[in-house]
Amino acid sequence: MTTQNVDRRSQEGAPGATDSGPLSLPDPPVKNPGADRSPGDKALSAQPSTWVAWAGVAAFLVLLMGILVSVVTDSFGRAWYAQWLPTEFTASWYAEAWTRFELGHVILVTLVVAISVVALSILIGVPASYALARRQFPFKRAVTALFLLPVIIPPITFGIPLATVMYNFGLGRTVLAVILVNLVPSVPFVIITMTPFIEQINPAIENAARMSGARMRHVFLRILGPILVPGILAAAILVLVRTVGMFELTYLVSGPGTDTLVVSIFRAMTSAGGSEPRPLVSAMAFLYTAMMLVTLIIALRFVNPTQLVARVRDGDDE
Amino acid sequence: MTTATARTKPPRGSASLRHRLADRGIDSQLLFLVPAIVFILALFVYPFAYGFGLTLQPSEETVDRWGGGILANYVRFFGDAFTFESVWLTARLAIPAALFNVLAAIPLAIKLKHRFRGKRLISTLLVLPITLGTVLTAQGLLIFAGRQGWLNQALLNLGIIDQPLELVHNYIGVLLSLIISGFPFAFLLISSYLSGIDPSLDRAARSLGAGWGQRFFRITLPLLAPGLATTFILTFVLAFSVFPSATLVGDPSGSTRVLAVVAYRFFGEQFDYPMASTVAIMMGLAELVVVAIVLLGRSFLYKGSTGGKG
Amino acid sequence: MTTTSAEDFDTIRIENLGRRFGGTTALQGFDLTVERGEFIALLGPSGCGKSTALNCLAGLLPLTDGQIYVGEQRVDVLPPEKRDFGMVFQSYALFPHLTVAKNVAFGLQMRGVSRRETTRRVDDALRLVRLEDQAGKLPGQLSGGQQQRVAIARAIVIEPRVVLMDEPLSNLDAKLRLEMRTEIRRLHQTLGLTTIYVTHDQEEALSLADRLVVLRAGRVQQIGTPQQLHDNPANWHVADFMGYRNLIDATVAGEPDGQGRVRIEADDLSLLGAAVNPVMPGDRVRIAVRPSDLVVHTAALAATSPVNTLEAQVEIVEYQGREYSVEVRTSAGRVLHVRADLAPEVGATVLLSVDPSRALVYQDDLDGIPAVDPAAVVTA
Amino acid sequence: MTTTSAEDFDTIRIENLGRRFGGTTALQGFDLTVERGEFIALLGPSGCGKSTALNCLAGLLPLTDGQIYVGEQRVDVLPPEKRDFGMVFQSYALFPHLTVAKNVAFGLQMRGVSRRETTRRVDDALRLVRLEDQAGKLPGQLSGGQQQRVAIARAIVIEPRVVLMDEPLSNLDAKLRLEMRTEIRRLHQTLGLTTIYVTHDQEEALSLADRLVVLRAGRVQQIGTPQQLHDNPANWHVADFMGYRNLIDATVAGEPDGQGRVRIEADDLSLLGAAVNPVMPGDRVRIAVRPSDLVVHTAALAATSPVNTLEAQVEIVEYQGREYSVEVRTSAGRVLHVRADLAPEVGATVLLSVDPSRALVYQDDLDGIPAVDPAAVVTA
Amino acid sequence: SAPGSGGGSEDEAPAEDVPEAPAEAVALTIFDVAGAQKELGPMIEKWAKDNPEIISGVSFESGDAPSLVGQIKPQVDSGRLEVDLVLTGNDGLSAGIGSELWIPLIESYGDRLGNQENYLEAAAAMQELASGYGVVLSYYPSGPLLQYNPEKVDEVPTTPEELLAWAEEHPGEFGYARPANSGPGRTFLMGLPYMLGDSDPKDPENGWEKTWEFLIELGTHIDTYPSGTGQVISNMADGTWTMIPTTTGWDINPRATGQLPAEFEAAAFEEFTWVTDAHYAVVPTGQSPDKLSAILALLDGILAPEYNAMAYDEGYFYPGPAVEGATLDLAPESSQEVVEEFGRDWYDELIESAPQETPLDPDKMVAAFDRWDREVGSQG
Ligand SMILES: Nc1ncnc2c1ncn2[C@@H]1O[C@H](COP(=O)(O)OP(=O)(O)OP(=O)(O)O)[C@@H](O)[C@H]1O
Ligand SMILES: Nc1ncnc2c1ncn2[C@@H]1O[C@H](COP(=O)(O)OP(=O)(O)OP(=O)(O)O)[C@@H](O)[C@H]1O
Ligand SMILES: [Mg+2]
Ligand SMILES: [Mg+2]
Repeated sequence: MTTQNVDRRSQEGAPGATDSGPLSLPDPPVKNPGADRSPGDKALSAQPSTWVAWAGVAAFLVLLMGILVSVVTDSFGRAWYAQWLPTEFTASWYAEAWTRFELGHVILVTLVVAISVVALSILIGVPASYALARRQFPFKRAVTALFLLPVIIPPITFGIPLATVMYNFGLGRTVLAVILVNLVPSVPFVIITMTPFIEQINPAIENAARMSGARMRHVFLRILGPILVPGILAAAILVLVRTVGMFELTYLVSGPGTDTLVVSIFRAMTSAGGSEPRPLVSAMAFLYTAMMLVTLIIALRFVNPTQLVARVRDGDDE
Repeated sequence: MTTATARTKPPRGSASLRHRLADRGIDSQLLFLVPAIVFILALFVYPFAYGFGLTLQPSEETVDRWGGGILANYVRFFGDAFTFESVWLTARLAIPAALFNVLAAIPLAIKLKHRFRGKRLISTLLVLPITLGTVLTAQGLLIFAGRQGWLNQALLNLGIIDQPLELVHNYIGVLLSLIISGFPFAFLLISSYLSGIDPSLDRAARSLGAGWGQRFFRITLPLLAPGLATTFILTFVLAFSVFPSATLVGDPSGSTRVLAVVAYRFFGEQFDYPMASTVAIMMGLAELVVVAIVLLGRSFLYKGSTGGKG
Repeated sequence: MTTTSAEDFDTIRIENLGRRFGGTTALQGFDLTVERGEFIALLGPSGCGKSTALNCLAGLLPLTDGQIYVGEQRVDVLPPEKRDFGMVFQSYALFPHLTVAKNVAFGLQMRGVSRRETTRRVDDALRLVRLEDQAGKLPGQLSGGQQQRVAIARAIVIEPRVVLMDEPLSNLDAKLRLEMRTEIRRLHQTLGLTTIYVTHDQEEALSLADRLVVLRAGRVQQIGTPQQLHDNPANWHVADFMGYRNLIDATVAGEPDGQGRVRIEADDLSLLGAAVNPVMPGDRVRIAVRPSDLVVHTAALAATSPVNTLEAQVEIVEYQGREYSVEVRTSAGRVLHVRADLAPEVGATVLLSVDPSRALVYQDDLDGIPAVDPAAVVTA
Repeated sequence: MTTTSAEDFDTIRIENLGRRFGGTTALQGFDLTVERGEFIALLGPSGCGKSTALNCLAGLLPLTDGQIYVGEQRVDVLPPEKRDFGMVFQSYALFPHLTVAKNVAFGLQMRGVSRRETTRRVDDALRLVRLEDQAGKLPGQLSGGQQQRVAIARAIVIEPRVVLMDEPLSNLDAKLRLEMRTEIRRLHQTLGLTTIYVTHDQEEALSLADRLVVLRAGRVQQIGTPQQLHDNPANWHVADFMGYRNLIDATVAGEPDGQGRVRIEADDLSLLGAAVNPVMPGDRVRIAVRPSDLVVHTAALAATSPVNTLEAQVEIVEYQGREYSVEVRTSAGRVLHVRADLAPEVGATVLLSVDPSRALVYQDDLDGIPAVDPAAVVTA
Repeated sequence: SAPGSGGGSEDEAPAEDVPEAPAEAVALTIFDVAGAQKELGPMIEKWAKDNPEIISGVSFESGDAPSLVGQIKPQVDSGRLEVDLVLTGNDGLSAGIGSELWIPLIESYGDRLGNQENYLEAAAAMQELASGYGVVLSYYPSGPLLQYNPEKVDEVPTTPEELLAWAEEHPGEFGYARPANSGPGRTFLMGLPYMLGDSDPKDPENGWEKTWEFLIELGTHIDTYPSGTGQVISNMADGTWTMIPTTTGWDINPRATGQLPAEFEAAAFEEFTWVTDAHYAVVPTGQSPDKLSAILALLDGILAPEYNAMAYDEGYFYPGPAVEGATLDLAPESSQEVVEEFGRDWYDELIESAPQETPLDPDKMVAAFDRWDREVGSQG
């Protein structure tokens, strides 16, 4: 390369044209970040719009970290008044939370509920999204709208009568009830996210399987299932996160022994006559976040969350 | 082959009944829908109808005070300024929050479409808040952004401000909480809509002489718009039913007395279930109005294929 | 590889097959009898109903009309997986999560073939399509031509009664297309398959098929051997599609002679042609002539005084390897396509002659099928 | 339509253009000078770097090496939107939310052309591509060929200095492809455009271009007129790509004679060929022969005792309209492709002869570029 | 825990059907919606331990008063009780009465609760409010008192007017929680009419002119009204606020647990009336006779001084016990230490000297809250 070239590249270059063109190869790692810039464009880091965007990101992250760190600090602190840090550090809040609220059991319940909800909503939702994605049938629009409503209607609107119905059937305060109410928004959620995902899969693949002699069951288990795995995982994670975090509905039907973690925390925060000490709540809140984080980190190893809407090969990701 | 009389307009074909049913979309694959439909009817439609029935059984006190017979709850909802004001209070929170989340996510999603070092880290950090949960967010905001929190202390010590910023227990607190919980969601959705747009369109526009602004406003934005509308609706729905954070970091007596809080008070403090149901249903309705307006607007947009690689 | 299951029938009878989508008729009155071992090509422009016909045969689309028999068995009442047909899709439709070998093995597994037998037959099939080395790869790691061959192996390994192929080569590049064409022909012959093949490329159809079925707007226009179609298209639509690029509107100027020759005239020409349909003087007709049947006589050669000629000016000359493709314009502004062995000069006036038997004269619109609006038939 | 902006340069000079993606070199040492008004085709197999070259020219990909000059102006430092090049994309890349007219108008609006002028030029351009009637439709409502023409109109309406086209016809069906080819040629000539055209279809390249550039694995193999490339490929790769389907490995058996003729031998044959590269007796060489240069002599005709012959058995006969494509196998199992005017019988033994000047003899691997792994270049 | 016999409020077990003691020891699920577990839990557990033949075990669950009806009503309606005993304040008590959820314990089984004879005067007054449904288990005079940071407050207000003046001087440094969600908040609310000399301190709608005026005025110096006492404590702890209204228990307990600095001081208004508070036990209708008998035994048992003295706890409900003779020296060691260290020596004297009043009727309370929400809270 001539010196001229070096000069030129130090002056310009920009994003754009990062795409692999018609080739769907995964892009190799970029050694030189400027190498994918079109001539005449500024480096990504030199664009004013970049600075604005990054400043926003920085503010967001500062807020985020501040929130996280302050809760963690609080949860390990004792007698934190108007100083920068608590006067005393202790892990006793965790111990107290653990025994007082039987968190071991609560977490177990939370996991059981979350996993059951995920599994059931996938089992019920995916076949339905298949039918919606592939078939034209009478009243399809009505059915689609019906599936959309529970996601759009605020949980509190249908949660109260739903809880009453649960109690009427003698299901109050059972794990089953907690699972069922959480399915109400989860099944439609799976349907809504999986339908476009299935639509993007070439129907010829199913046809090919049928032409090879596969019955519908085999088409589903051996062909569609595996192909849908990324989409199902993405949907599953979001359902998992929503279920673990779902307070409004769970609270209405759960009771001691069937509370999920978030409800336990809420009870601790709002129990009448005041509330539990703040660090205790902080400790529980942090346990909750830690649990979610671990789940999410494990999950992100397997799925790309941007596959939520479109099944896109994120070629730009390394 | 049957020769039953044809009632439909196009002449009935001569193929076997199975084919003719299949042609109308009726075949065994429809069974896939059955579990989901049964489920929705039992656990959503039935309770919902029950709740709606409740709204038509107003408490005596409500009928006495507001009149209107079986519609007394509705009369009260619209007649009681204190209650009705909540519609506005809720909208005032939810619409800006959803708008902000969508608008802020656009440039970031675009920036993060490019490749650069640390991209994965940043996207992960942006998505992180979905793990926080309302409680931790609220707790953290109170501690971190409170009058005496680290944020204010730092800013005071740095001399950037001379009065602590009022960031919690008010409108701003709830807005912040809604942004923290809603933004990652919007960011994820918009990112994936964006990657659905054929990158060669941008290149085509470049080759035709369009600068970045022109490309953004004339190509990317119009193609992204339907996705933005959907994202807006979804984050708006999340924000509209805000409840825990409105109580915890807001000013639930005043500026953040959102509909969910009002419904909950009728339910849990005044034990007026019919009225609680009414507020809840009106809340759903108000939300649907906004959703409908957005969807109507969306129907004017181009929403065909964006030529993505999907 | 044996072809046991292919033994159990003599013909496939397709009777009055029809398919409507809502208001539009995609296929109508399709009748065809296919002999075992035959190679049939369905040919026609985009949107003419080729894929519809194939999908109806496969059972992937419900029928509106008609029946299908394989031997004496009626198969249109069976679901696709029970018909025992193999199919190769335009987009290959390989299972992206399975290796090449597993893709090919899938159909055998569905049939409960034993493990050892499966391995053996998969190996055989992969050897046939020359992909032994790629058995362990995923489809995404293969080139287009290799994917295509996997798709073919997958379809034939189950030794189906019929192999259906929907434009299997249209996604390949020119050189590969040529190679794969030979491959398909070879497999068809080696395995004694019965093949129904959809294409819009007349050259492909001509070179592969024993018989061609030309479709237009959902109706069969002509069925015949490659020669028949190439030399004697049944109407001008078929002619157009079979490479008769020059379609000239004219009027019949005289009675046909004994050999069916008839003089036709237009503003700028007067030619003898072979009447395909019965014509009367004064009828509006359309003459179809292949570019290669229009012989170019440059000024120098005009001395040999060819007969049945017309005059035109050279407009565009394209090099085509051994010969030139020339576009000429007659005095009345009519554009004609011509082949020439030597490049005429652009702007030069040339004399074109045509053998009367190669200028086919058709009634203007015999079949009455309204022309298809091309914008309405763009398929996804 | 005037072509004012095209007036301001005489040549486009591409100097030592190179582009690497991470470790792989997609393009290297690409030198080319294009005259104004010339039609250049970049030709090569999939993955050879054609699109890379075009995108580098357009500015859509940054260069790793080299410079580009239009006249005396250096343009490689300009962003794409400032280069004033028009581009037609393989996937058309029409703006799906804009009508045909607005798609075409886009470039003019970007240039701040007045409203009236824009309308006028858009109308002109649409008339040129014969889409006046479709102006108000959205691209999704058009057929493939129509979309292609919109893409062309959009690229030329801005009267660019150069029009770049990336496999514009590869998504079209056979008949349409032929028509659009003529259209592109016509527009190029009518508007006096300078065109750089990417294709992997040699026939297309031959018929359209003034000069061809053949690429392989990122390097230029040969630049020349269609005739030069057709008749004298520089190496066997180019020959292979230009339709020399028969590539025979052999050994040089004697010294070249005065006309460059040399005898080469393999197990089953002994032929005279024309040495393209200097060869020595004993060298391993590769002979390239076009199917149409192998003349078939059936048993009956063998009496005419042709020279420079080899014997083979007919395996497959494909009808191709006027002629037959025949696959034969020599005694050593070598498969050769042959053209014949009359169909030989399958199984018959035939004598093939070739004019020594049409049997090109190449050094086995002169260029040393490793062959590209086909699996790595699968296109989306 | 098993459901009761049948269920519904009509078929209540007549007193004579309820045995003296359960046939075998029962396990009780106790639902605490008042935070009463802190001071009542240990004594219930101790009593159960001491009487294993009656109660085999107790488990607690907690919730908040507002959700009480929502949780219990479905259980009562469906006749499946998941909760055997509810610990509540006035609010939950009356909400349940309104929804007909409770067994009228005193009316039906008063004779089994002999220890009610020993109620302190104020506790007996509170028992009156229970309309025969609930049993007072613990009582405290509550407040309103003031708590402040002695480092920042030099002159402690002694009247509401002085408080107003102080708040005006220190805007944003005084505050209290929304009364509906906070014990100290509602005590402050209910205590004001006595101090301000309103016409009818028991009629918030018509008799509280001065109180409402005062609160609105005070509100102009208050930034926010948190929705729980917890946040009020945090605000004091981190220095956001420097003065709050409080109660005896809320003064002692947070300092004892380290939520507030031990140095914080409390003060009483010069002339004020205690607004007492109590925790009640209620039993949902539909309870089985067996369990009911155990519950009655339990309730009577923990009203004995040696058990009831455990209500001193960590000062949370100071003093706590509802019966005469339950003195501090009967309380556990740890309780005595806490009260010793964090209690105020002037409390006992003040409890003796200042008048005591019962809180508002629950429906009046709801009305007061509603008015506060509308007129005071919404201005925040
Ligand atoms: N699912 C469908 N719904 C409505 N119309 C359809 C459908 N599928 C096909 N058609 C219509 O039926 C006609 C025939 O379509 P078909 O796909 O069989 O054409 P084709 O000959 O295979 O064309 P191509 O060469 O483009 O694949 C077309 O006019 C098309 O518009
Ligand atoms: N973004 C990219 N990242 C990495 N390698 C790339 C990228 N784009 C192209 N390549 C590589 O560069 C080489 C040339 O690619 P190019 O797209 O120019 O081929 P092409 O000749 O246009 O092929 P086709 O006919 O398939 O379009 C290929 O080997 C390809 O793998
Ligand atoms: Mg088709
Ligand atoms: Mg390319």
